[in-house]
Amino acid sequence: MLTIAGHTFRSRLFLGTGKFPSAEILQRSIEASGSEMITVALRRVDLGDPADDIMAVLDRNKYVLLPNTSGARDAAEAIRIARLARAAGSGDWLKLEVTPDPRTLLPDPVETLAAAKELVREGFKVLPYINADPILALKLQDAGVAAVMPLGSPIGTNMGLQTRMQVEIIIAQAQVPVVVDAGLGAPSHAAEAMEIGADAVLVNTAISVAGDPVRMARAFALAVEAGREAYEAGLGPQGKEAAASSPTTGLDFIK
Amino acid sequence: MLTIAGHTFRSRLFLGTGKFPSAEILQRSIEASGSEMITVALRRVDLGDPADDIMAVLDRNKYVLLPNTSGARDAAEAIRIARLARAAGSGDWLKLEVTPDPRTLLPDPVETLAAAKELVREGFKVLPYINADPILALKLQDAGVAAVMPLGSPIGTNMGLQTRMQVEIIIAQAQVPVVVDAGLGAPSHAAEAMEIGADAVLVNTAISVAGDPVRMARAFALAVEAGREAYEAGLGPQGKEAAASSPTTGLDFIK
Amino acid sequence: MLTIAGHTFRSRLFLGTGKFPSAEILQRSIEASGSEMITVALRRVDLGDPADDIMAVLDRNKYVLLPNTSGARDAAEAIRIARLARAAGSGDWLKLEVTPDPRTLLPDPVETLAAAKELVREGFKVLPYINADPILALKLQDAGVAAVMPLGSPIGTNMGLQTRMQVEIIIAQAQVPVVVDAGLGAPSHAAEAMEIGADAVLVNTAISVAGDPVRMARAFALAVEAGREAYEAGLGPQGKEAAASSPTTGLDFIK
Amino acid sequence: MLTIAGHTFRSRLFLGTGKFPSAEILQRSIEASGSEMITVALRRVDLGDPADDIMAVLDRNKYVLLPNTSGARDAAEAIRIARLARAAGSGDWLKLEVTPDPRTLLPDPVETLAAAKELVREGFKVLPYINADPILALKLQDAGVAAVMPLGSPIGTNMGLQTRMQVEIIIAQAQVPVVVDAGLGAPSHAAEAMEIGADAVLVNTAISVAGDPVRMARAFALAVEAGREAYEAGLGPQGKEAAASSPTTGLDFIK
Amino acid sequence: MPMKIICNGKEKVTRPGISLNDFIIDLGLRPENVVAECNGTIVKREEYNTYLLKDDSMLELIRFVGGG
Amino acid sequence: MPMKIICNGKEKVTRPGISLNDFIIDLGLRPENVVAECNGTIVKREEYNTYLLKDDSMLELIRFVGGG
Amino acid sequence: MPMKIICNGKEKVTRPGISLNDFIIDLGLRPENVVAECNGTIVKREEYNTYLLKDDSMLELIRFVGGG
Amino acid sequence: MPMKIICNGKEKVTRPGISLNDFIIDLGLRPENVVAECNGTIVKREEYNTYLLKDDSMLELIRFVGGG
Repeated sequence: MLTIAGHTFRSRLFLGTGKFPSAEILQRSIEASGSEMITVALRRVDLGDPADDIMAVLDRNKYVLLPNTSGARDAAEAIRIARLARAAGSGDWLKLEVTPDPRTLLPDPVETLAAAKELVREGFKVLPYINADPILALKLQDAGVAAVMPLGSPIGTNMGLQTRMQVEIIIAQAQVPVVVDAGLGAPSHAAEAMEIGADAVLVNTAISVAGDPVRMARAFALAVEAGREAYEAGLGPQGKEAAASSPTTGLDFIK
Repeated sequence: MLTIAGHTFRSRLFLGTGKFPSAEILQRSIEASGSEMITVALRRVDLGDPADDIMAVLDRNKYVLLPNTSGARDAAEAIRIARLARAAGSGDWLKLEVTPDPRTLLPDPVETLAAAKELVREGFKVLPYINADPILALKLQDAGVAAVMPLGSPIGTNMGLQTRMQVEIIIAQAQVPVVVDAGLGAPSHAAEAMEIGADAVLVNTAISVAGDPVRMARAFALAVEAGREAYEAGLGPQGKEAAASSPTTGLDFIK
Repeated sequence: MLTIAGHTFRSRLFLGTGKFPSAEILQRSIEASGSEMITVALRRVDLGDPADDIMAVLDRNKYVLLPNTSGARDAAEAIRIARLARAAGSGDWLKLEVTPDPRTLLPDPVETLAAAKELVREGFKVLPYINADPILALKLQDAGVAAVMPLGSPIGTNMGLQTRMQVEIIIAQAQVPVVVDAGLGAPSHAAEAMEIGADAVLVNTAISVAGDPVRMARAFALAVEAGREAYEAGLGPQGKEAAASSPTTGLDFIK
Repeated sequence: MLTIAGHTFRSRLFLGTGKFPSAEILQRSIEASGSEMITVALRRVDLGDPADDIMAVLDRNKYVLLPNTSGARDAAEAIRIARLARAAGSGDWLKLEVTPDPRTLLPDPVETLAAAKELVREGFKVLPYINADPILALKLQDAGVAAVMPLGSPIGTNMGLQTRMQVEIIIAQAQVPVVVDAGLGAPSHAAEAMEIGADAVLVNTAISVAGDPVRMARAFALAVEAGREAYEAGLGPQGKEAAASSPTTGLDFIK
Repeated sequence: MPMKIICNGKEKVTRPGISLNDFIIDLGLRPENVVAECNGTIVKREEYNTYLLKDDSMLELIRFVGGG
Repeated sequence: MPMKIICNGKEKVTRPGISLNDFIIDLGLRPENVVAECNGTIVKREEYNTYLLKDDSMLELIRFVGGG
Repeated sequence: MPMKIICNGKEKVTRPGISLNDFIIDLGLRPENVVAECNGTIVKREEYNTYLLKDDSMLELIRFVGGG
Repeated sequence: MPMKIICNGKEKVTRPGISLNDFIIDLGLRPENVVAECNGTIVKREEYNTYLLKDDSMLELIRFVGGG
């Protein structure tokens, strides 16, 4: 089973909660996903619409809440959001996101590392969202993060594991869990990430914008389990030469 | 649910039975796969080893037996094997394989079409193994086959859905079920085939040569269900532009 | 140098002449491409616009004219067009195309083989356009075609060498030249086809619809030469492990 | 034409000089490549073999010498090597490489940025070798580097442009030239990088380990020109739908 | 006379000496689901009842929303 | 009196006993760039001058165009 | 005197007038899992008991094996 | 009596008061193709002639080699 910062998870699918059509569909999608790690964002209360409240749908006993620092453009902003999240009662878990460029929402390696060092010092369980950069992953590991979260492709693109080769290197070197985050747009993408040895995947857009988010959540749950099972069972070798699946002997009767 | 030639299948994973380490592992793999369509080959009895008997492990009430014509190099040989298979009591189902070249085990489009026409005439439910050739698929459909089985990549290579673009065209045009056969080497490959709308997949080598065939059979079962579920739920669109999964408003407090 | 049916070509880029913005741009594109094999189609004269005449721009002494049978939906139509082409004075060269489905313009393997046999009998130098089907390629070779022309992807899609794995098999087995036709949408696609050992490529859409067809023709000419040169020079091996390009010794001074 | 730090280059192919079979083959390969930017490394003189001397084969009037900091594991080591290189008379050009991990030879984003800032301050024309990290590329640009050099795949792997999607983002945002470095293993890879708008490519292993380095150098030169020409000419659009290259009218005579 | 608070960038008028807890409830929010930052300092939830707002206090009320 | 020819699906009126060659030229075409099929049979180019069209002849005039 | 059968390419000696069913059983096989082709003709399973092998019969015994 | 230099990690014996330039030439190297670091400080090439080596000097001689 997957263990991160001493906490054990039965499901290797982490779920983001953005962009769902309704709170009710979000709730049913979470259940269908079987996820035990749910990300949320922190935002100013909209005084014009105080009713809307995600905490109503999140059963804190069933899920670990993983607040993100989305919106932070540098280490200082990320640290401030992290402290507010903890004060809001989400515990010590934190998905560290530092994305200075709204066009790409890609992470800043330098600011992310700086923020990670401070937040680890303050006792957070830090899961940084990073580019698929093996050296940065090692530096964050040395800084004491709970896991690393390399991207498959840019957030919301559904382009899948474009960074496969680099992610394979990160996995081969990591002593902390590797969670592939961002861009996984189909169950096959999630299965692929798990087959190469990722410890978990985080999915949001592919599920929340699907025609039927609840069924898509279930589809990803199945695919993540399939990919992990295949990784543990051991995939057969690839080759360019065909190899018969039926016996090549005992055919004399048609010769 | 999947219906082929009037028969309904709960599972969309078809399983080949070649190259398993033992009859016991084969039997447990079949169960783990949940498959209801099991392929077998026809061979001369080895008088030196009469004991070995696959029919002992196949519960004919649980599975449809799909004998293949593996070994046939032309239509005449395929037809002869088909008739022997029916005489052997496997019923009318037939996986038509005509592979003149043992180096590639790739199918012969002309001989396959000729054999299909005759076997349909004789009342077989013909599932022809073909290259990913959309025009040939249409001709076989017109000839009355029960389904078409385009290859993902050459038999036993585990190279996956190399023919994706052509298979997508076959699926878009087909009035009969499309079963992707050969080369699917990982659950993610099977999920991908199902996500683009394949009706089923046939897997053998990837499971039988896996480190743990029983677990790999289960992994493929999960992946096939995941891919189908995603196809029915409706995958979100792919794009090159990043799109935030967290709200882009309500951030003024850090600005 | 490339030899097909006894004729030697300095350039391994064959050029299609469809969809160019003007006769003048076509003429300059042909020159920029350095191509010596130019395809044309056969159509009814438009009595309303008798002026338009491609033969005015084609110097028959510089190029081999390769009429295609585009529009043919079966062997009979292809054979009729072939005979008209020869009567029109294009010589014995023929690009055999049999595409029954206007939606995909994909070739019919059975009708193509039947037409090839007859046209070879009638003394044509037949270059059949086919799906990337290695067995069909062998059958056409046995039927006496001058070369085989497997597709990279459907006509006009610019999707490149989607069929790479199958084309590699065709090349490994072929005794006749292999010309990759259709779908090559960028010079890199053409270079890739040549690097894996294709004898030539045929390009039309990618050049005629380019922003600047003349420069694009030159770009493809350079890429085809690059790919062939690389094939003959011998590409280095691929690997997943990094290997330093600078010496790993002599560094003690910074240690 | 390409201009970097005020210097204009006719060739967009930069050449590394490591691992060539002999000084003579290196010299002929440089000529065949047409390259005007040649990388070298700095190493302790081997007192046991004082003869070996690369400067003998490099005509300083024809090429810009681009010393790299290969071997440096942090900013301090890179800066020391840079100063030695300048003292050695190579001028102000510098390929900044900081690779702490000999297993992957992948660059360190934090140390690379730190070294770049100092070396820019000291008047070097810095070309940093980086992971395909768009945010890091922007930070280096702000730091005043002359160009950015994102990797295609790890050094020496010949795996090509695995990072295509990220490199496209870097190119779309960069105000400085983008030179794709590392992993380009075939001319088609180099052409692809140029087609998406890279300003230049740096190649070493693919040429030096080729069967015939001199011809491979020429092949890359052709491919780089082809890719650039295509980029400037404007590639046609890709699509999944086939589009005829021959006229779809004037066929009534066979109908 | 009434007191002025800048809450989430908007001016709000309330009664003098109101506790943070009551102010949040007056806004129709559940205190346990809101985190408050007053004049740049985070206020611990257990202090909402005893923390009294002052005139011109700059108050930020933050909460969790769906995000990835 | 004039003669009627069906050329490329259209009815054309011309003078009786006209040669295929003259008919093609009258259409503003170059005979050497056109291939002719009359009543389903290909006419060799060297016979254009001697081949005389008859009333109600079904004539197809084909030529090369740009194609891939 | 004994009778000679060519079974699956090998010469087998057995008793004259033996039924196909008994012959298969003598080989240690289950008749219901074997399909027989005698002198190029398939023998229906329900006829195994009544079908008598003759001297020099060319017999092929086929069965299902694992295959993909 | 002779003088000891540590050059590129190896002990070298040479004559007292030798210039860096002569020392490099004695090693069979071309001074213009070598960069020298003596006791951690880079020596400018134009100073090779006037720069005199001392006993126990730590000398590093570096040069360009093929690299990517």
